[in-house]
Amino acid sequence: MKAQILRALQKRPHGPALTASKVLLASYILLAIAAPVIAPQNPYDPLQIYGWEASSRPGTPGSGGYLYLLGTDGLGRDIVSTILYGLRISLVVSVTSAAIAALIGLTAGVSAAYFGKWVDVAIMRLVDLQLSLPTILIALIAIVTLGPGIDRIILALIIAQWATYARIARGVALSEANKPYTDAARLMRLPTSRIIFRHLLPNSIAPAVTLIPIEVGHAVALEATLSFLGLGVPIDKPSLGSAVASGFQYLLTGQYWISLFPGLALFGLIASINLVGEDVRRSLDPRNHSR
Amino acid sequence: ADSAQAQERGELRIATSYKLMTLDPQYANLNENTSLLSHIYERLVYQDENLELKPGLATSWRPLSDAQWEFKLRDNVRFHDGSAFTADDVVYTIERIRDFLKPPSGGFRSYVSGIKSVSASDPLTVVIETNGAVPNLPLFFSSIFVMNRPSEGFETTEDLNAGRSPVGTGPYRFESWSSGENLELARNDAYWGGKPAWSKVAFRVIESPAARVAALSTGEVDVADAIPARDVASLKERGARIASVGAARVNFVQFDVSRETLPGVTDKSGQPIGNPFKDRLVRRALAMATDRGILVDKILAGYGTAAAQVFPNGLPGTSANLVPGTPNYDEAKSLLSKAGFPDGFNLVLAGPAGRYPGDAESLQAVAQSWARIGVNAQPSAAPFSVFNTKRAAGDYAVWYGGTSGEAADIILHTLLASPNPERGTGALNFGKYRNEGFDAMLAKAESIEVGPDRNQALAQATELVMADQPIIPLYHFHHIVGYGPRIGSYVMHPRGWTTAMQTLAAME
Amino acid sequence: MTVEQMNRPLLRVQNLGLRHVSGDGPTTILSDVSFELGRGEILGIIGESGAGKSTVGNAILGLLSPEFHQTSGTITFDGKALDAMTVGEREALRGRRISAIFQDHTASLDPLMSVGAQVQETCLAVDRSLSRREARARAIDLLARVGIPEPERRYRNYPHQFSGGQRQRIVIAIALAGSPDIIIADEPTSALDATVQKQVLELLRTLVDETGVSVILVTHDMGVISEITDRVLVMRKGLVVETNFTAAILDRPNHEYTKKLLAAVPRLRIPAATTSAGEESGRTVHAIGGDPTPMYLVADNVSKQFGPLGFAWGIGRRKPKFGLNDVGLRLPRGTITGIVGESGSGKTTFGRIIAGLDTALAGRIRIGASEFDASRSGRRTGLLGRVQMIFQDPSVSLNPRMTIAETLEESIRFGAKIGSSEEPADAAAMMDRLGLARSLLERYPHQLSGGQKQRVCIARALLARPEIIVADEPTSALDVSVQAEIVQLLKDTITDKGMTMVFISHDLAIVQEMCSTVYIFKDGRVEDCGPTEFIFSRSDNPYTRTLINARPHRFIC
Amino acid sequence: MGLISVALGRLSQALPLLIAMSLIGFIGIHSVGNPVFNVVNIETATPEDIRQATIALGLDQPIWRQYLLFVGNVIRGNFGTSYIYHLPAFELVIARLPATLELASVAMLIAAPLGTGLGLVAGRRNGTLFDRTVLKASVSALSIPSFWLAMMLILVGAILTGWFPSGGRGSTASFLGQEWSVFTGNGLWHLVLPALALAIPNIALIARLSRSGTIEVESLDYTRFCRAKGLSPERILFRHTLPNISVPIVTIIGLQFGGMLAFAVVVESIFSWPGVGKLLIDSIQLLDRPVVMATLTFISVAFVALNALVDLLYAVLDPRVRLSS
Ligand SMILES: Nc1ncnc2c1ncn2[C@@H]1O[C@H](COP(=O)(O)OP(=O)(O)OP(=O)(O)O)[C@@H](O)[C@H]1O
Ligand SMILES: Nc1ncnc2c1ncn2[C@@H]1O[C@H](COP(=O)(O)OP(=O)(O)OP(=O)(O)O)[C@@H](O)[C@H]1O
Ligand SMILES: [Mg+2]
Ligand SMILES: [Mg+2]
Repeated sequence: MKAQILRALQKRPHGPALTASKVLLASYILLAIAAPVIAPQNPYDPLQIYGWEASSRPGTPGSGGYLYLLGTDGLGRDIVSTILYGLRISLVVSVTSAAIAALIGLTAGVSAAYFGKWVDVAIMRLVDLQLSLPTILIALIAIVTLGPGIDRIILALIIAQWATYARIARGVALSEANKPYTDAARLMRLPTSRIIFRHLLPNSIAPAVTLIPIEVGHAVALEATLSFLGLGVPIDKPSLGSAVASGFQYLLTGQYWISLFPGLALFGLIASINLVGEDVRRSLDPRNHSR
Repeated sequence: ADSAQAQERGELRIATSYKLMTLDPQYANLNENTSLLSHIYERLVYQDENLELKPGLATSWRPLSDAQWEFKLRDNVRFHDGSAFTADDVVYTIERIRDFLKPPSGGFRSYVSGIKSVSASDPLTVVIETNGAVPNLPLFFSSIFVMNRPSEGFETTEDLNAGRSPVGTGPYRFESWSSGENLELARNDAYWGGKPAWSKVAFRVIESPAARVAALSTGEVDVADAIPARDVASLKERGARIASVGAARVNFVQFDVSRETLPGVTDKSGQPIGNPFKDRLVRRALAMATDRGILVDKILAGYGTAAAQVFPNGLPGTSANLVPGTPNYDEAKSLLSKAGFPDGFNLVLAGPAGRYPGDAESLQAVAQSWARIGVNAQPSAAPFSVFNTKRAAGDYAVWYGGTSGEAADIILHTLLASPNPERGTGALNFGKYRNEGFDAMLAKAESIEVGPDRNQALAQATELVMADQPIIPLYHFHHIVGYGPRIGSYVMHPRGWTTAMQTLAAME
Repeated sequence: MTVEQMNRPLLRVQNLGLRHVSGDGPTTILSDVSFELGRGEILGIIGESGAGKSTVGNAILGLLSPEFHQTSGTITFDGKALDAMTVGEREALRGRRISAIFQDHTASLDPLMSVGAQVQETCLAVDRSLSRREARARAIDLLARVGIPEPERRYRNYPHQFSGGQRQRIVIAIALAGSPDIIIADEPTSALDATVQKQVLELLRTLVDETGVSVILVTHDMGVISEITDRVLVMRKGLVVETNFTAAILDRPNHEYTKKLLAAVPRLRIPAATTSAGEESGRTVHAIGGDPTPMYLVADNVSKQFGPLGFAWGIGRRKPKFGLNDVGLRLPRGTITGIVGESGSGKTTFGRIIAGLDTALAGRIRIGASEFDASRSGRRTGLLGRVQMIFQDPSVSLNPRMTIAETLEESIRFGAKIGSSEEPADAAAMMDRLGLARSLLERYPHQLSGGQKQRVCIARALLARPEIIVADEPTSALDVSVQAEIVQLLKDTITDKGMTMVFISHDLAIVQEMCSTVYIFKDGRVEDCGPTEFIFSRSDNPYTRTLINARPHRFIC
Repeated sequence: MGLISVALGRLSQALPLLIAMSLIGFIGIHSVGNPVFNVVNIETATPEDIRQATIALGLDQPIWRQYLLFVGNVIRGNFGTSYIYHLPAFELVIARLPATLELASVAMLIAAPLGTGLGLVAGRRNGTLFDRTVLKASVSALSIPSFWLAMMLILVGAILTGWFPSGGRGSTASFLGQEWSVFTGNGLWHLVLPALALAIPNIALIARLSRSGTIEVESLDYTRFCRAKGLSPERILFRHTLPNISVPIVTIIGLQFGGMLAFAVVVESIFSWPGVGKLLIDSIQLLDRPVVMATLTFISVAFVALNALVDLLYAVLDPRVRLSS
């Protein structure tokens, strides 16, 4: 697995679209890291925000001595800065939660398929349970009992998302567990963990790899929904997702920029994660290696 | 084809944010219910757009003595089922609320709890005896829908919800409803007040503001209420018209002034400090540093009025002397220094999310303002129910809230009077603010009969209490209603009702 | 048909050169391959494993994966260059005019479609005039002709429910569904025992005689070559080293490699006169090994039933069928015991039960001092892991997402390890010993030829250094010269390391060479067993004799 | 294993699941807040009103007793009365079912075939213009936040063109005692936009999955053998590739369908579609415990049934799975 991922990353990109997406994703990450340095305003510092300049059009000069390049939101935050800072939270929350959820879910799903019997029953009923519990309820419980915080949101998102991976992986692994190469692995008396992680998982992972970038997008949206209800990140420190979600109310108003620009940034982020994910999926397929 | 048909039949289609949750007019005292049910049911007294009391099903009323009121009823009024409206129905209504309905049904109980007995001295006269003076009784009756006495016993909420029997005297009769989805009404041709304008009225419950705006934009509905202020401009561009009025309510910041220490209140280095809000100077400083202009102009896009008291200026019981000032950060800072907080302090400013127009945004705007005098406020929004639970549990030090009432004194009574379960005062006074001078003035004002004197006394009491700043009134948001070409004009009501009676059909 | 057309070879391959291009640069797979195939001719292709035999077949079919690049040459079919054809025209050729039997029979079958349906759809595809029912009847007929027992009943079974040899025959049946001009048969009989092989070859011969179909027969089995082919092409390292009429090649090989190849052909030794030893006829069991050697692996009364086939909707359970019936086996330490028998007789099933992969209906297995209940899961009883298997289908028993190196390393790290004090096994050295280039270590299974995969499977099993190995047709895809080396290697390993081996094979010559004892399976039972010499020379069991006599005669001395 | 025994087994497994779910829901709501603040009008209610209401709702009892009471009532088929709507909670859920079912079904009936078809063809023609278009379109569709998509549909489909209504269910027809939109033209018209809003991301998702599966399967030996057999590309695609990639697709369809039944909040609220998802979220926010419990029960049962169905499909699809299960 590790070797494959490494190899996947070393592989030169294929088409121009994928190159572009990798560049895009990389620059997103760089921008997120560099946000405090490059953002004209710190949108999390109330002293730097001028409420009277709320909803300024793109290009309006601001009191802070800089141009509101993409305008300001309904509270006077510079949209450019909000996007840059929001990116940090969104990236961390969504990528971490999707990655951990995928890890847990895939392991659970493949284990269920491999062990069968009561392990399968137990894991799968847990999945059923999880699937029928709305994220909002989980987030509410997590945040009310544990207090607010980004780690709680990540926790809630992990709880909300692992089950999907588990079901997908189990479905595929059920077929894989019956293939002769698994017999060979079992004969080798490999440690169970190795059979699961080294044999079944890589062979059941393809659909999940398609799913992960998509779920990253979901995580952003979920986090935004939670924030919108006051259950996510603090309202004065909007993530990219919550900037889009609260800006959404301005969609039909004339103040398009409040929603549009963060939305475009988010769109680009998720799209680039998806395209890079597609690239990773291709390189995980051994039959694509030589191409 | 859809709209042409509607025109022909004279159907009025309203998109409302109020979900009608029950057909029992006496179950819960929420605008959600009363706004829509006022088509079917009527009250003895009608509160007009200036919150003045006008004859409704009662043509006149007067106190016979300190503890006795007489209401004269309108003649020739018939219920939708054809039976005549008599004093007995009023007696039934009061008995039903007082004696029959059990909790959790409530909210109307407090209006009749002061009534000792009620009798029909003749078919069109009701005499009510109260425990002690209740000068507000006619006002209370402006909230109570009159029901028709059935042949025997009391009607249960379940019966009413089953949708077979809602029978009132109102201008429209009940046709059908689906809980939280829609309500259909038809003209009551036998209405005592003349022929209602529309042959049919269809309410569609659309909770999402964007969806209401969309439905109005496409002409699927003629009226949409609770339009977000930010959408007004583009709605106007698309040809819709807008009506608005300052709401008879206030949104405010409230302090916990009773406890010695408060959760989340620390000095700048994070060490807990004693309750700073016990000090009037701190409260004043924070009030002085609050920029209501941003709230009103930016967050509410102009559809709000900066507040300095509990009702918009000009309504009965308000004081003309209380006007919201512009922020004065320097003076606020010096007040803080004087109070012993030259560097300011940290606090968590709590509030509900998505409950009132501009609630979560206000938290942030207020925090921005306060930051200018060194008070570091961390805005923290929670779903309304979580907010309420936590507030009741004392988890908050300072919070954003909102309240409304039929009259200014009712708000003063619940929000600012000292908590006193026996008298029923201070139900919303979660900050445990106590001001005996104010309590006395309020009690005195409340004992005066409705009229200029009473209003004057209330205004004075308000001035006294606001000088102490137990709350920072922020704004009275405006109710905004958008309407389409089929509507000639729409009369706004400060209580925020949305009814067919407020519309005037456009002239063809 | 004009005379010119008659004389023109049906297929002509000229100077075909192919390269494989990958991230690590190009490798030449074929260079300058030329040959012709006339009508009604059977052309054998023999050669080293990995020489490019299968690749030639794929090139003719136009089914090379895109990373193969043709560097030179043309392929002409019936006077028309394949390059010049449109995609549609080439599609129209496949199945109808050129059909194929892939080397990798198991991987060739869609695992999710019943075999009957797979044959039937081919019938429908090649002959559009057929109705569904006619196609079904044809499919059943085809299955019967390739020797699938009870074709009506097994029509609805899925590929995994068949034995290796049966799957191979299903693939043959599919290839015969149309009435093609050319059949490209890539190792079509590698998994078949002598009797069935004979039946299949006869079927092919009849077909050639009756319909004039031409056949390209890739095989390493010299017996088959001598039996059926008209001409032979010898390949090595992507080159054609020699081509000539069969008899000429076999009798007067020119090229060194061909000579070496022929010299390496294992020969079955059958004494001229058979002396009758036992009076009993029919099912015979002979004493095995004198008592002095204690038995190391003992299996007793192993039975296996295959449950109701197909999907049960909870109603009308179908009757299960015996796969193994009361089978026993005993073998002393450090020996090789052969299992031979009809395709579908339960050899693989038995091997899997011994290895603890499948649970039996009943049976006991003893290894050394430990006893196992074969009717319980091998994982539970601890049987699993005591025995290594070399699987009959190498391609599907390799993890497609692990490189060869990873597979072998895993085996070294986790294998059962008999002598842990020994120097660590070395994957690269093992590759050398098996005649595999070390460069293959970095490849994935799908990038290897059939024989290469098979050797990787052998390497995997040996590197695990188990006490017991069940080798299920471990040399079926190997050319004879490599085969000879591997056989030697296996023998050496067994004696050096004191391993014990169950050797399942249909190649009697190899069995004779390797095994001290032989069991003959038929219909899920042990039909005959005894010391090798005895079985081959003196057993009077009729089935044993048929089996031995079914061998192509040329290579029997 | 026979179908009936599988079903019975599932049923017996569903029970502990329901118990766990009810405990989580119950304790969860309890820990979040006190529903009574939503029952009374908090702006006017006196502490006495609140106390009375608390007692009336039984909220003064210890939580375990409330739970036992609840369980007892549920066994008698009574989920309690909604705190907010004052109607039997179960009835409320049932009343929302037709709207939810028809929306989710129509959306899935659009998404599943379209997504699979697009994905199959794109995977088959891997690398062509068509493939790249499908890939990019699906990536885009998946990257648009759902409320944006919904608003865009309203903006384009309703406000700018006026072709479709912006929300609501339109006229309904009665069937099986419930009101359905699918049986009237006007109702169907109202269904178009919300169904699209739900379907588009799912088309994209399914297309992505089936595309990547197709690419993988198309390079396997049996597909090559199918080509050697002379099967037409279409037949290979639909009869061989499709079954072989269908396990993850069927899984996702099951999951997404369940998700649409239960959690299509955004679409339901933007299109004011009276579905179960909105009811659930509202009830959670209002802490309307009876409705939350009734809805959760329905959703659990739906998911258990759907997942059982999907598991059954695995067995139908893959004979190897059949044997082991
Ligand atoms: N996809 C691939 N990528 C790289 N090399 C390949 C690939 N497929 C085959 N080869 C190599 O091409 C050579 C020829 O393979 P081919 O399958 O034609 O051999 P073969 O003659 O059929 O051998 P065998 O008798 O073992 O089946 C082998 O060395 C093999 O390793
Ligand atoms: N999973 C299964 N379900 C039903 N029948 C099976 C299954 N596996 C094997 N069989 C049948 O059991 C019999 C024995 O199969 P087995 O694979 O052991 O044969 P074999 O002796 O190894 O044959 P070959 O030489 O062809 O590999 C065959 O008739 C086969 O069709
Ligand atoms: Mg080959
Ligand atoms: Mg076999």
